[in-house]
Amino acid sequence: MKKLSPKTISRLAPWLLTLFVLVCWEAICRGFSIPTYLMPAPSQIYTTGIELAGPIMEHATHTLLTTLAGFAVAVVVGAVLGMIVGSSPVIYKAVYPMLVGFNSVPKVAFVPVLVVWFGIGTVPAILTAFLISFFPVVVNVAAGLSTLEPELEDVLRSLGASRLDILRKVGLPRSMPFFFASLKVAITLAFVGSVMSETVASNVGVGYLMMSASSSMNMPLVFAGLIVIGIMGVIMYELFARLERRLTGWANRGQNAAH
Amino acid sequence: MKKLSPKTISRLAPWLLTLFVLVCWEAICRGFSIPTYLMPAPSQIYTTGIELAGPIMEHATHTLLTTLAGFAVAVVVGAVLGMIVGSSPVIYKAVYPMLVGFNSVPKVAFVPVLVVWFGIGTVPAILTAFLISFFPVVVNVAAGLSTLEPELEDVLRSLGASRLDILRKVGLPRSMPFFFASLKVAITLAFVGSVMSETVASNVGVGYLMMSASSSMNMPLVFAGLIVIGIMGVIMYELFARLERRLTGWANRGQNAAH
Amino acid sequence: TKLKFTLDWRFEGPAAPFLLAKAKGYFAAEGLDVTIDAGAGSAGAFTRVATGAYDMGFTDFNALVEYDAKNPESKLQALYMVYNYTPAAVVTLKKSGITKPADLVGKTLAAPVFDAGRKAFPAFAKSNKFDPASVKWQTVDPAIRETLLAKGEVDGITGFSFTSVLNMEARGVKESDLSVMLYNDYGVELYGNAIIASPKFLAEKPKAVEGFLRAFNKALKESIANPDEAATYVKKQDALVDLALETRRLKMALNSVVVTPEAKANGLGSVTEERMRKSVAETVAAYDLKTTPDAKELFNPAFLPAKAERMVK
Amino acid sequence: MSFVEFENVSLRYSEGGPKAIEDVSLQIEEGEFVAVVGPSGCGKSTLMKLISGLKPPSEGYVYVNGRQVGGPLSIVGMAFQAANLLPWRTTLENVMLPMEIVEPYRGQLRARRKEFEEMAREQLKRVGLGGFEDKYPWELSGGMQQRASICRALIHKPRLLMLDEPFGALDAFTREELWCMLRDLWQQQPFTVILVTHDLREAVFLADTVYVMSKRPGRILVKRQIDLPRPRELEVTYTDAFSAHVHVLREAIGRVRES
Amino acid sequence: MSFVEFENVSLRYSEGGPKAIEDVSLQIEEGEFVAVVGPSGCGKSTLMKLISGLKPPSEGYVYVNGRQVGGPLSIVGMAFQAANLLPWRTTLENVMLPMEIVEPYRGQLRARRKEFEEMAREQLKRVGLGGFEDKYPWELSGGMQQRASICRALIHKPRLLMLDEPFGALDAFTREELWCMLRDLWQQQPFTVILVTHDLREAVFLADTVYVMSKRPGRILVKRQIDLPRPRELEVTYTDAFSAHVHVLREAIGRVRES
Ligand SMILES: Nc1ncnc2c1ncn2[C@@H]1O[C@H](COP(=O)(O)OP(=O)(O)OP(=O)(O)O)[C@@H](O)[C@H]1O
Ligand SMILES: Nc1ncnc2c1ncn2[C@@H]1O[C@H](COP(=O)(O)OP(=O)(O)OP(=O)(O)O)[C@@H](O)[C@H]1O
Ligand SMILES: [Mg+2]
Ligand SMILES: [Mg+2]
Repeated sequence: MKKLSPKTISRLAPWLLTLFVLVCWEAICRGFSIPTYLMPAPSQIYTTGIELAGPIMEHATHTLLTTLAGFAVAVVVGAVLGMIVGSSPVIYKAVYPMLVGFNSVPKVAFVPVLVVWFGIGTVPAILTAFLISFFPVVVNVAAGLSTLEPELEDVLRSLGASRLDILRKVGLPRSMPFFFASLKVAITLAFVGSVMSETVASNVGVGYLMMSASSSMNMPLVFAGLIVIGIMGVIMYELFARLERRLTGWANRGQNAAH
Repeated sequence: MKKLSPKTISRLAPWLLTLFVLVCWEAICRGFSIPTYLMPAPSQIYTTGIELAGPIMEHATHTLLTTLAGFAVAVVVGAVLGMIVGSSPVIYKAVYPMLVGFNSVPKVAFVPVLVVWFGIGTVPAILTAFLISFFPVVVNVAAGLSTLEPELEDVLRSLGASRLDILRKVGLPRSMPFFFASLKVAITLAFVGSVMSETVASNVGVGYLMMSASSSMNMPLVFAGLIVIGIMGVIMYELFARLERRLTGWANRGQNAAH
Repeated sequence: TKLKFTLDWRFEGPAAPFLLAKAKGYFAAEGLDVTIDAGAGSAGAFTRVATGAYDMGFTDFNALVEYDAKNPESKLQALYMVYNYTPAAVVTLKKSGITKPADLVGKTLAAPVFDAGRKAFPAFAKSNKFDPASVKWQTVDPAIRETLLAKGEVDGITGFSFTSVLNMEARGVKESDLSVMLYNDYGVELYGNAIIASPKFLAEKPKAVEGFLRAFNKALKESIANPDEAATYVKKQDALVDLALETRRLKMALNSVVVTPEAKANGLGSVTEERMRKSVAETVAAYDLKTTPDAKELFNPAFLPAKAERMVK
Repeated sequence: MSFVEFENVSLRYSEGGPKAIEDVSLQIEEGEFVAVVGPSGCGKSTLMKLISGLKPPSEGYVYVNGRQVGGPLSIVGMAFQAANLLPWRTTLENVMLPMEIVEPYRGQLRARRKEFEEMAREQLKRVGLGGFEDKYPWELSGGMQQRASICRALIHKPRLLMLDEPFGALDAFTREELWCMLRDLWQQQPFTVILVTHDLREAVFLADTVYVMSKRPGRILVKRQIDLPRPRELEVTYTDAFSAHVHVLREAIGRVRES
Repeated sequence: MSFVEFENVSLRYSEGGPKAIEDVSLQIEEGEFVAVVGPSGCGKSTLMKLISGLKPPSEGYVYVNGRQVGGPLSIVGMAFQAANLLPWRTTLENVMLPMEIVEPYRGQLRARRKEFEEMAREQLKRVGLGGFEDKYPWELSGGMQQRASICRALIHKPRLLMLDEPFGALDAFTREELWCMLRDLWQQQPFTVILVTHDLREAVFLADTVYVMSKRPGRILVKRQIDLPRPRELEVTYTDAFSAHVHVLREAIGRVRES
């Protein structure tokens, strides 16, 4: 048998782990004969998923677009707010408690209000995805900026750079590792938000699908929905991870070096 | 009129902002005469809150304890997982997609399963709080570790330090700003998780209170519940902020300097 | 005329008449361009109409009573009583020995706090002469109440009869092993779901409302005559539903709460003044409301199609 | 008024803390080449920060170019004691930084980027870094980083050039090469230079005026005019006049340290 | 076998990249004081990393203490070219770091902390940093940071001391004081020292053997024994024998640079 190179290992690792988890799950479901209505086995989910692939994909596409829209708004708003909060201690002090308070509140509570204003469907879902996912971005961007080494800032200050310049040339690049870390959290939350909103107020989307499946007792379909969301989440993550590798290679230099 | 010192301003700022938001909210509710069952005005919420202060506090205490328990588990598990993930590129590659996938899924979907396994009440709520809030900790701790400057690592490596030593003496202190940023997100999510679980299956807690209030169309009480959660979130945040200031003062040195 | 309509719940069997009316163009024939959206519970649907976000909706009549009692100046009215009986029921396992209401004393029931059956339970208890406080409640999400019953963790549940029975079957409990106590079979006079309209729409577009009800009535009668066909319109709307299951659900709903003796006598959609008063009084007592709304304010029969059109066998 | 003027300037880094420099008064004319020497920790870098406006004085006044210094000025080019290269930029990008900030280059950057980059490459080649333009700072040796940082201070032809121990990490030959480079630049088109150094030969070879600072808290003890004729060749360092200057300064510092 | 032995060692920082050092072979005996000089960027720091095990050689073998170097060794004390003090630790805590890592100190730390701290304070005082124990690194001047880093390299009495341009940021007098300190330490109880420097007087004054390295890729060109009698006083720097050594080395480097 050939020995695998470290590169191959790290390429295979996620697949192996996924396989392992699926096998465990299947084994548990069968071993303890867990009833389908509680937790279907992966094989059942797979069968259902294949059978209803068409409609699932349709709903999934809708959810994906909704999520991305909400996420995009969240990233922009979050980054801007994070910059404002992170670059001024007074604003930091003023805004943070309010933001934390707001984010401790389950966003589902606002969905009915949003529905009344915007009708059911896409807009509330986008807004929910946005509301739920912008906070991690704010927190991390602000943390990145406020832990900026003053030495690096001084390099720009000594050139007479404006605050905006400093932000653009040092603050933001320095905060990139923080920012990307927050994207990983934010995209998962955006999915949670849009799905949640769809379960409450929509005729389409994976959230609707799951609710409708669960009210007709089709648990494998519910879980198929969950898994489709999970897969979409992973794909989005993979995209960011690539972007991250390009943009923050400098910060991860220790990892790549052959030591 | 005396001029306010910057210190006083930054102490007053959060209160002023809160006041401002409340006033706007009240004004909007009255100005557009938004019906109570949609969005009650702060004054109404206040009246209801005072009236029912006793039971609200009882429920809130319960929720707080549940949340803290789940949050504590999340911080520990998240930090450990983050360390593992952050210090080994292979594990990083293997585990991340799975984690992201799992976290894109609304945790409400698992509450029924948890309820069936652990019975109704506190345990599922704690678990939900945990499940929903550990991910940001993992992501940020891992990001902190993987962006560690190799130069600092080398200082310890040159002394023949073990990987664990390096983690303890450089990795963790260096990741503190990341860690604290994630705590802010995690605590808010923990509240969301426990409240959500309480709305699904519990006879106590703010989640239950809100459900029962909304079923009897007592929207001011629902919002009182939301606000109590928000306040608890802020208090928790304030505690971490203090801890953070003590532990990561070095990273924020630029902010404190008198420039 | 554009008309936004909200259901109380998802696209399921009982929504068939609405979907049929739209698909077959009955609404269009009345000059209406109707959008039908799924709901996430009666309360939510109710708020949507109350706030004017939706023009008309299909919601629990008792919620209207409660709302009107708390907001006396509201002009919200029910126009067509689709469910002549409330679908609320207590469901227990036969093997637990609970077969009549009195057996419930000292037992634990599971239901969400907003469940119509739970809210109206005092009325049920009163009609059957036991103390409503003698049962213990376990608050749960709709999604798991049947699971808890099937696992024997609670003694009974309240819920809509057709939903709970089907849910129990999916959990491996046959209908024959269940005892289902439909409230109206045990002396409760409550009405079920009605079509309501927002005050603004009612005032501005009375013709549209009338047309809507006419089209709906036609569709409902067709559904009663041929539920199997009607259910296919649900499948058309949402490809993911299980047609057989929804057909059964529709049939159960029609048989148990739509085509009741009273409906057979007086026609679909209508109410009797006598029962209406009792029903409102029951609701007020059960929900512990401070004021009793005027029954005439709550239900407006003026827009109903002619009685002859509403008669069923 | 002179180009740079200090009036009884003192600085404390923290309120109530010890003075880093005390009661410093000095005048520097436009086009003058000034060197500052003194024992380690005496406040030389602090003096630089005051002139460049990175720190406001605790007492006294600092004037540059006829105006009181209220913040960083864009006529300054500064090479810090630590190279402080931005780790996410290549060497060339680091050197280009001032072009992106300082007018008139900034406004012309889009149109004339190629040309400016050529200037930067030229400058890098002159300090012996040809071929390293696309390396990241951590791929450079210590001395190379220092040289890159000198290029960054020079590239935008600042009217006031400040160099804080710029040649400390270089071998004697490279160092002398860079002396000559700096001398030639200055000779071609005089600008004001303030050079902090520990190498007295360097100070005497390059400067018109050498200031000797006392131990902490730093005061100006000696101001010595270097009257060697310009342009100076490296051979001048072997003359007696040169040695005499070095000797006097050495004596002065020796006295300072003993006091 | 010698204490440190290189066998035809080459190092490439990246696969397929240029060699940083090439075909270096050398032997260093236990207790020998070695100095390495060479032009900036020639690979001196790289050599240090190879000896301390921070980097594995691309070709050839490195032996220390009779064993092939497979990773960092705990008998080493290293002062890096950049001070690399940990910003979250005070100066004293930074100096104490090796005590927390290296046996036997580590095991005794709990019992004898007071005593060890006293040692660290003592050492700090000896380099002129008395009174700065509780300052954070960014509150120290460049030269002070460098001195603290020297203390950190010395504190655990390593068998192999590696100093990478340790005195570069110090004025002549402080520098000479530290030469004497180092000399005395070494004289009392000889240990092996490898010193990288650009100051040839420093090399000749302190070392037994001076290696001259070539331009990139670094090779060893000259190995010169310094046969000045021990113990050496500062006066020796004024002798002709001393000047002769310095002169020869200077010539050698001059040739290196031109080649
Ligand atoms: N950010 C700071 N906070 C507090 N104290 C500081 C700070 N920077 C410098 N100091 C103190 O001010 C004094 C002067 O420091 P400075 O960096 O100006 O010295 P220097 O003359 O440049 O020394 P060197 O030659 O070692 O670079 C020192 O005692 C130092 O401890
Ligand atoms: N981490 C790295 N990645 C890639 N190349 C590197 C790295 N570190 C150093 N180099 C390259 O290796 C060569 C030698 O560097 P090294 O730091 O050993 O020089 P040095 O002799 O210490 O120079 P100096 O006197 O300026 O400190 C340089 O050409 C440098 O560009
Ligand atoms: Mg300095
Ligand atoms: Mg070096």
